[in-house]
Amino acid sequence: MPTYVNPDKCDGCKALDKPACAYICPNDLMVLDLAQGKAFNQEPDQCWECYACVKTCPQSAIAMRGYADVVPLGASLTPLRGTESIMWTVQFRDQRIKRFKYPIRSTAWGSIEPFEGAPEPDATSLTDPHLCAEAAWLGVDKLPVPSGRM
Amino acid sequence: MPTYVNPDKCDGCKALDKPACAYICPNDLMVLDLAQGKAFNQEPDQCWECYACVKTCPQSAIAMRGYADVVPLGASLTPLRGTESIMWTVQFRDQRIKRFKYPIRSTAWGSIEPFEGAPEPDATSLTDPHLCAEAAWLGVDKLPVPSGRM
Amino acid sequence: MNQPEVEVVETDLLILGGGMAGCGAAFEAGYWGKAHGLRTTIVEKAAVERSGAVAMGLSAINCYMGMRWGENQPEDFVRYVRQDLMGLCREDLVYDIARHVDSSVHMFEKWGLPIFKTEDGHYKREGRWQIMIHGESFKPIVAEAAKKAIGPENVYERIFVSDLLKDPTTGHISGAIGFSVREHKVYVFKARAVISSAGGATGVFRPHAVGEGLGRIWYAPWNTGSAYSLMIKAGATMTQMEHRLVVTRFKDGYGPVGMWFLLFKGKVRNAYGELYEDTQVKALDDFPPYGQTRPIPTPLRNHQMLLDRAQGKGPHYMRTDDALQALTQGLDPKAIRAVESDAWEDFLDMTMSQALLWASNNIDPAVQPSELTLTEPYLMGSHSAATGAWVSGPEDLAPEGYFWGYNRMTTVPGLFAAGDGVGASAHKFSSGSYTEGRLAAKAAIAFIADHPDRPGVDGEAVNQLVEALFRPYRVFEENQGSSTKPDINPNYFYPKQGLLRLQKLMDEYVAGLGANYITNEPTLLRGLELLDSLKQDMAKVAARDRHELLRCWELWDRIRCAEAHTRHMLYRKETRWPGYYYRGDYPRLDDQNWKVFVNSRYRAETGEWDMETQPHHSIVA
Amino acid sequence: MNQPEVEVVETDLLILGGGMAGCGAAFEAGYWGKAHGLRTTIVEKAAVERSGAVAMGLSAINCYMGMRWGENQPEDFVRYVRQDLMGLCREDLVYDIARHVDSSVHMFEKWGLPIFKTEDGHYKREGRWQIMIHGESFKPIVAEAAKKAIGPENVYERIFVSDLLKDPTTGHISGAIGFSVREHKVYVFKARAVISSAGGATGVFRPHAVGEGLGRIWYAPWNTGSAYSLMIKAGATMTQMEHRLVVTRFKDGYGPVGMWFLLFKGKVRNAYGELYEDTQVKALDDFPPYGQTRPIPTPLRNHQMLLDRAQGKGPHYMRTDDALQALTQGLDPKAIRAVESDAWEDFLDMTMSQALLWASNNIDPAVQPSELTLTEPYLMGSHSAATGAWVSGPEDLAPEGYFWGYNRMTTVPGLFAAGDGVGASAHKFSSGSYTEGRLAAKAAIAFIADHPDRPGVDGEAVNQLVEALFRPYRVFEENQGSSTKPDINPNYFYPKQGLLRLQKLMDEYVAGLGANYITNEPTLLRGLELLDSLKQDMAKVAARDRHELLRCWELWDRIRCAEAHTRHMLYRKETRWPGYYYRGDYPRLDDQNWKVFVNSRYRAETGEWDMETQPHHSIVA
Ligand SMILES: Cc1cc2c(cc1C)N(S(=O)(=O)O)[C@@H]1C(=O)NC(=O)N=C1N2C[C@H](O)[C@H](O)[C@H](O)COP(=O)(O)OP(=O)(O)OC[C@H]1O[C@@H](n2cnc3c(N)ncnc32)[C@H](O)[C@@H]1O
Ligand SMILES: Cc1cc2c(cc1C)N(S(=O)(=O)O)[C@@H]1C(=O)NC(=O)N=C1N2C[C@H](O)[C@H](O)[C@H](O)COP(=O)(O)OP(=O)(O)OC[C@H]1O[C@@H](n2cnc3c(N)ncnc32)[C@H](O)[C@@H]1O
Ligand SMILES: Nc1ncnc2c1ncn2[C@@H]1O[C@H](COP(=O)(O)O)[C@@H](O)[C@H]1O
Ligand SMILES: Nc1ncnc2c1ncn2[C@@H]1O[C@H](COP(=O)(O)O)[C@@H](O)[C@H]1O
Ligand SMILES: Nc1ncnc2c1ncn2[C@@H]1O[C@H](COP(=O)(O)O)[C@@H](O)[C@H]1O
Ligand code: SF4
Ligand code: SF4
Ligand code: SF4
Ligand code: SF4
Ligand code: NA
Repeated sequence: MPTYVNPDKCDGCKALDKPACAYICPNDLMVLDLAQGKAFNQEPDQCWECYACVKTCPQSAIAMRGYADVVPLGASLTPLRGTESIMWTVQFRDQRIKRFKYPIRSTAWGSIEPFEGAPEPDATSLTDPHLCAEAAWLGVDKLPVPSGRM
Repeated sequence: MPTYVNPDKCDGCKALDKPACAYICPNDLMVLDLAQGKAFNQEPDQCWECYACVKTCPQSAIAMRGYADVVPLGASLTPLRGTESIMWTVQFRDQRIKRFKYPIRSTAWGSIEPFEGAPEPDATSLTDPHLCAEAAWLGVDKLPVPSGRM
Repeated sequence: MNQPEVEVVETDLLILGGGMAGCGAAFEAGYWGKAHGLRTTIVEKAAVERSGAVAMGLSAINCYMGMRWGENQPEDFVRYVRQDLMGLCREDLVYDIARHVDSSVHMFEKWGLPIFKTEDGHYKREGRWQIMIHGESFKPIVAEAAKKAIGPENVYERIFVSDLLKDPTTGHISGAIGFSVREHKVYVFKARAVISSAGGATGVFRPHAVGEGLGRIWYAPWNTGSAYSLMIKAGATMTQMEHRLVVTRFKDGYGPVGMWFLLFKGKVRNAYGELYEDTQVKALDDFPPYGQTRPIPTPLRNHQMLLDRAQGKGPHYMRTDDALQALTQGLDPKAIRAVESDAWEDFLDMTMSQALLWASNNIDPAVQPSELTLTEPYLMGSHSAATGAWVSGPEDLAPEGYFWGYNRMTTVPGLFAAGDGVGASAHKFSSGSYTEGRLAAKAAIAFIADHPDRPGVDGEAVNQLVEALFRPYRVFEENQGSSTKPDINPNYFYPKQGLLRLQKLMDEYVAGLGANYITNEPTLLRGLELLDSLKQDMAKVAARDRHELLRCWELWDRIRCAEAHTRHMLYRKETRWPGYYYRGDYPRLDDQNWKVFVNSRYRAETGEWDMETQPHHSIVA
Repeated sequence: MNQPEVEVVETDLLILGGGMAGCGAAFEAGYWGKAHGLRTTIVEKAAVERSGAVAMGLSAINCYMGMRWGENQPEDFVRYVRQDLMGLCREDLVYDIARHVDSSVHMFEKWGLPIFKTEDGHYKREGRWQIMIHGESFKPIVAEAAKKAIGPENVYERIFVSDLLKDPTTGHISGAIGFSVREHKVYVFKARAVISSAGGATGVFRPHAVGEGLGRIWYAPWNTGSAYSLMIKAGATMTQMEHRLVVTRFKDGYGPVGMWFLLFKGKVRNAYGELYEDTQVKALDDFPPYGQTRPIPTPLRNHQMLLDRAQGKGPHYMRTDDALQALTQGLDPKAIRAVESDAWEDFLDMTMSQALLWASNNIDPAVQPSELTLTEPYLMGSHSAATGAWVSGPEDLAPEGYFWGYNRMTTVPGLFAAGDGVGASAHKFSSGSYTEGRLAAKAAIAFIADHPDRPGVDGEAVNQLVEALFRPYRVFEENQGSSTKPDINPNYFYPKQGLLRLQKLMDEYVAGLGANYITNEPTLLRGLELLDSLKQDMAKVAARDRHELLRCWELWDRIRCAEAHTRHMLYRKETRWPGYYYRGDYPRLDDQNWKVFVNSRYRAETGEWDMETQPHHSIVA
């Protein structure tokens, strides 16, 4: 179910260096057609419908069209992703509509401090089996070993 | 194993109305690229490798390349069709070569007189089971019917 | 889109498709028609010189009695065909082909087709019914005769026929409509009788190949089932549309096996050197009485191979090495070279890709065996398969109920069928198809003679058809702006995309090779649902150019054939042809209830299909 | 072609692939490395924010013990995994994941990943090992932590790593080379230790879809097996490369089944309403003792479905209708709506196409069941499958012979593996892969600390690699003049064409879905021959642009994986995992001789593969 780009909406990310869709696509599919100044999927048969580009496009210009070899025409599935939640609109071939909303993140974007509260590592612990701050994170007192060992 | 056209040989059939390859292809595949003045296969995945275009091209400009999804590269199979016989050159991937020559027609092209020697048909025989001049062509005296009938 | 030019052609007999049957029909109609001052017209989507299944050439004529040398009689042939079809064939039709076919072959030879001879001047036989030819130019020769017979001005090429026309009052056939594949133009052919000889259907099922290799199938990719689709839409009764063909072929190149089996006495061994005929001999007992007689019917041979494969014993190899070594044992180099030349000619005359595949894999058939496999299903009526129209038999042979006035006339007055178009009568091959064209043409001329009034053509119906024909251009024009890239568009799809959709659903739900040829009622019903949504979506098929417009209508042909095939399979509640397909829910053959023909009739007005059975009558003991 | 720019990057620890394992490694290396003043670098072919198998999101974390609530202990997990793998796994590695994985999951929650909770504040379980998440942003969250841990300036994106570099004297790993997918540029990374976390391999086998649908597979199409290919070329010993994954999935959309089975207690019924667990219960007896314990191992569940299908009882349906009706029985509309929302979220979080497919077919899962099928095979080490590198276990757990100095180090000094890259240790999933990245990183930092001298990089070897990297451009440039149309050329082929060639041969000869997952020795040997000719022809692979150049090298990855897979299958003379693949010639499991690991080592100098077995040791009763 490959992506396609609505020419009326895509503004080529205003000719910035990295169009958002091209930046994000894990499979190197979205590219800017320099002549048109608009993006397109350069290899639709490798699209995984991961929706990464759809979710990220600032113009909501990208949509998904079911794979022609297997998907009947006429339905659509459209995400609207905010900072805390995502809303999906499912439109069936017979025009029924369903909407769903799900949380996506419970903290602010950019707020992670990976080693906050972790003790300073010392050289001797490099060879023991404990990972970073595991005493705090694991939730049990002792790193288990199989019964019969240690 | 679709056809491809050698740009050094194809002369676009000298811009005549009907390029020989486009005229003959049973699947409407060979077309002239008007800009280049040369032919190409417009839908290789529907080529049956019937060799009709290859045999007919006055410039021997068309060859066959094995289907990429199944045929290792490097071999070739080349016909040279005359009025009475055809010669095939088989070149293996490992460069071995075999040649074969076969008759194709025992009479002159254009020489067929379909009804030569056939009697004038009369209206009454339109409803009997005999076909055109069958008395002469069938090789047996009587048109058979199953034993037990007539 | 501009309005297309419309050319009206008035003729008497219209032949749809100038393949083997069409050329036979032209020849015969030329003969009988001239005497009655009748015009015969061929309309062909390609160039008759190289159109149809024989475009590549053939290395054998697989239907020849040799009555003049007392080799075979038509009765023998009926018994053979009946056995190969597991009991069910229209024996009147088969007999009729057999008693006439030799005359066609003798003419071919006179016209210039080189036929192998034995020392005593007989045709060299490959098998009991098969003779060997140098058949590279088989089609051009036959085409030359056909064109001369009706006059080259009556041959209309590069026109795709899309629909038949009927007299709105009488229901008699009155012509056909099609569009040019070269110009922006529609042709309306007005005729007094029509022969549907537009060939069988390939491409209905997913083939083995992927990507670029899709065109490399056994039967011609340009045979899109027009012969059937045209007749179905016109309301003709069809028979045995469930009786597909699946054949053993050299893997990937799809080279035929007949010569290797019959002439070269090749053996097929599995990966462990065993003969599957031996390892799976027991399986024949499940299909009495057909498993017990010889030759083993084609579907049962397939069945044995499939069982062997399921037991992990594949792949299977045609032991070309053993066969050629046995044949050349003790021969001098020149004689060895002659055998080698024959071996290669079998493919160089008709399936050249197999030869290229050998070369590409460094395979010398005298040294290395070649892998075999089973094909995807085809719908055809001229090989070991019998889909097609339910037609009248010849008056002097047809049992009660099989005759309604004109040989090879369908249930629609004035509409005749031949070759792959005629059902329940298999093993015609090139020569039999040609002969059947002749039989149909003679009868059609008789029909015309009996019906002096020209049937009417409904102008409004024609206008609607013209409108529909070019709709795919409009779909493209009106919607191309919805996407920055033409090939992914929410409002249309290309015919290639639709074709893959069709092939995939047929493969998975209607017992294609990917389903190991297995299906059952729930699966077939799901197949019909998916076909239905595809048919709805066909309102959105788009064409960018005339070539693609052709593909749109070819796809429609295939969809119609697919639906007929599926409905017939659903109706026949038994497994009559294991190895062609299995009804998982009815795994056995059931002569008690199902030794009957399954017939269907499509009602264009409602989109419904009437299904019924017709009794099987024997004329040969 | 211009000479590419070459940029040299000096780092200490190099992480190849910023997926789940790579992000875990970055986090852990950031922690231990900073203390030692060491630089850690990720090189990633895409954008870490949305790269790898979790790019779409996930709706569950499938590996979580819940030790803090006493839900499971690592020992239980080892028993479960061992059973699911039909007896064979590296129990030290599995145990190690299990005892650490909870800490990773707890961090995810703290960072912002929303996890479903029960009323008493525990994570809501889908199944014994699985917890439910709102995982749309799982990867961006994990990526944020990884980038912060090592510093964003150490994240190199859009660079495809093609080869590892080794110190020519010591054989220690010394870095990696790759090319930019955005500029005409090569990167040479010099490093003191490297972690191969570049993911499993999809696209090695022909998938169900055709044409445009090729990308719709279950596991990520951009996982091309680099993790394996890089290690194979570097001479690392690989294990269980025969142990593919084939899983039940919702047909065509490839939606996972876990939630439906485990949480919603969905039942799979065949076309006749029967449970295949019941109809095929006898089949479990053929694989003792693994068929007797519960849960039924994944391959045996597949096996039962395949048998049912072969008996004509397909298709199989997940009875979402029954499941949802049972779950919502007697609930108020709001509660019903919540169940519906969960049902859809399972796919909207991770396999959106399944939801689009429902919509396109007008399927409401509460009303209609959905068809299931089995996937094409994947090579991966984190689901119910265990291909990957043979690595050292942790010192405190590894039995004799399973430890050589550093946890998760391969047999090449300085080269570590994680996630899909590590073999014989399955069911890690997202959380376990992340955790394994952490384990590998800590050990790699220890390795670096123990080996203060920078390993050398062979300049000549680098030059040759640079030369090779861009060869596909030259092939295109030098040969494009041989044809009037670029896509059919006798002197080159495109990577897409080569990919289809690979997928077809693997499907047919190496037990793909088209072969019903059956193979045998002669078939595998033919597969190797065909792989060999493909490898030769890869000298003729052509690229028109950088995107296509990427595809050329991804294809090489897949070819290497295909070869390893085939050689391993050939070596293991039993059928241990029916339903994953069948050796037709050894149809039974053979614990007597084959309850051992099959290991391989590729010798780049000669192109030969050394095969051997390693004993299986248990650490858990
Ligand atoms: C493809 C093929 C076929 C054969 C074989 C090998 C191979 C590789 N083998 S072996 O395997 O057994 O070896 C044979 C063999 O050796 N010996 C033999 O006698 N017959 C063999 N066949 C079978 C015969 O060829 C076959 O039985 C006859 O050709 C059938 O004759 P007919 O029914 O007329 O079909 P056709 O394909 O020839 O002609 C159809 C024509 O219709 C045209 N057409 C189609 N749709 C049309 C439309 N909509 N509008 C206008 N025109 C429209 C076509 O262009 C064509 O001209
Ligand atoms: C695709 C998918 C995956 C899962 C699921 C459903 C679906 C639809 N399911 S359920 O079905 O069970 O439902 C899971 C689930 O619900 N819960 C769960 O915990 N895990 C599931 N997985 C499995 C996990 O995702 C999986 O176990 C881990 O992601 C494995 O981690 P890792 O081994 O790190 O692989 P990766 O794909 O995340 O990362 C690989 C990275 O390498 C990059 N890369 C690859 N080659 C490279 C090269 N040559 N050069 C540079 N970079 C180069 C990739 O871009 C990527 O970033
Ligand atoms: N194994 C076989 N036994 C008997 N007849 C065969 C066999 N294989 C092919 N034929 C016949 O040989 C002819 C050509 O077959 P094929 O090459 O399969 O199209 C047809 O008449 C087939 O029915
Ligand atoms: N792709 C197309 N879309 C719409 N109309 C077409 C297309 N191709 C051909 N036509 C119609 O055919 C007419 C003649 O085409 P041509 O013969 O190619 O000049 C055009 O003027 C159009 O009306
Ligand atoms: N039928 C089943 N029985 C037990 N566990 C299952 C079943 N189906 C899936 N699982 C497990 O559920 C999780 C998700 O599986 P899947 O959705 O198939 O990827 C994995 O841990 C699987 O092993
Ligand atoms: S992200 Fe959206 S607006 Fe930007 S280039 Fe892509 S499609 Fe156009
Ligand atoms: S949906 Fe995913 S794979 Fe497809 S183009 Fe967008 S980002 Fe790429
Ligand atoms: S027939 Fe030959 S010369 Fe003529 S256009 Fe075709 S390829 Fe060119
Ligand atoms: S080989 Fe035959 S099908 Fe292919 S392009 Fe030439 S004429 Fe057409
Ligand atoms: Na199959």
